[in-house]
Amino acid sequence: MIRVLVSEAPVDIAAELGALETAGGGAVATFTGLVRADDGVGELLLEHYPGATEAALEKLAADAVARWKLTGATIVHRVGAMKPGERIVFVGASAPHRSAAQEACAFLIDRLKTDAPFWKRERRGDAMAWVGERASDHDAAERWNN
Amino acid sequence: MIRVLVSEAPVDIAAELGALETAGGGAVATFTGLVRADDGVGELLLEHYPGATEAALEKLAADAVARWKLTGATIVHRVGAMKPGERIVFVGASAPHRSAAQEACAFLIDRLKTDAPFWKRERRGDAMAWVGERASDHDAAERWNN
Amino acid sequence: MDVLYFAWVREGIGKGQERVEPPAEVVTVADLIGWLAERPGYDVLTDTAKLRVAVDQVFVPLDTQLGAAREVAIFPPVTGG
Amino acid sequence: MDVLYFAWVREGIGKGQERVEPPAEVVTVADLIGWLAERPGYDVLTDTAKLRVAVDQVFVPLDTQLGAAREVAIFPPVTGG
Repeated sequence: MIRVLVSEAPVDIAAELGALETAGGGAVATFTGLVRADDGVGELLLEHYPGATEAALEKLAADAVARWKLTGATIVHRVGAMKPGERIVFVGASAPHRSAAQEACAFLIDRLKTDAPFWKRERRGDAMAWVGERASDHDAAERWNN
Repeated sequence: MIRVLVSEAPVDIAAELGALETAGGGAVATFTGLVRADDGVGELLLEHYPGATEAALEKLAADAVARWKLTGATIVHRVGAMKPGERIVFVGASAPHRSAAQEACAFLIDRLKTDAPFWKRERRGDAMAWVGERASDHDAAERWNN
Repeated sequence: MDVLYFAWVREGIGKGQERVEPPAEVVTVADLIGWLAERPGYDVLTDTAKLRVAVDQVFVPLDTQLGAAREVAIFPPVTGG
Repeated sequence: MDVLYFAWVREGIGKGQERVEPPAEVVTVADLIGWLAERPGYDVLTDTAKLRVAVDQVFVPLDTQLGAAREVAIFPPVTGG
């Protein structure tokens, strides 16, 4: 099972987990990224490149399924305006054994951060600022280049 | 937040995830282990050592919180009789950054498998058999000994 | 050829998309950016070290040849997840 | 001292718990297991390589001294998760 969704709607995490659990295999690993509530951000706005985003995420999920022989891979990314505490991204992988599910899950989120065309903007009070890229994200993504 | 639960009741994964998401930090990693539906097991029975089990899991969660500076750690383990597809175990970690949450989550499940007094028995048709230990589980747990 | 702009590139130029007909000497993506940057109001394209591109929805280096590209997107480094 | 049995150790002995008063020469956990294994119906304790123990709910090696232990649990390798 490969599931990719880019949407303005909140992530339905129970439904996404349920789909991974019934995809087969006894191990499900997930990662959820939330708008941090503790650093003064009042609102997060996410812009993306329609069409190209979905294609990039589908390639990413297919790469993970092939590399770790997953039974399921899910990537759900929210776009538009979000409040602190809300989910930005959910990725998950299911497999017969836990190491495959966990490694694939880490791969999905690491690569998503460098390979998919999303841009974050933060509102703090009246000020809006585009978020800059982080070198550590590139390092994390690089480690999957065998 | 540290949450440990050993129970015969099914794991309420939405509630457990919700607690981790509100524990603070923007990153939540989880692992769920399910009774595999594909290897002929009709029922899984889980025995444990009441009192000692909870103490072992609480120590494990506290170790993870201290080592990765987590905002939350959750371990929920089911005991008693389970059917294929049902959740056996759920572990989760929340932290400000994803690598801490993901590493802590892997630590929790790896160590749980060697440090907590649970015993699995499988029913296949009319035959009941205790599950044997796996060397790979010991290797996985060892890697966290610095 | 359609050119798409995202994030602060879009904000700087003041539009998200336009159709352009670059001259024959525009061979690579970098040439295209340089040609666009000469226009009034396109200062945001001057510092190419801060820019990333996709040709027909695939991320590519700036020295990639345009060939028969139909859609070129110009944007800052991505920051999703 | 209370002795607890789990999994196939419990099944083999036919009970989950009993109170015992070992003699003075029983100093370590291994001594205790050897002393118990001499009883009829306790064959499951013969092969100590297959056994694990906890003293007062803490996992310990078999050569651990019993000291003032109040609760000793004997069981197979754990298989949770």
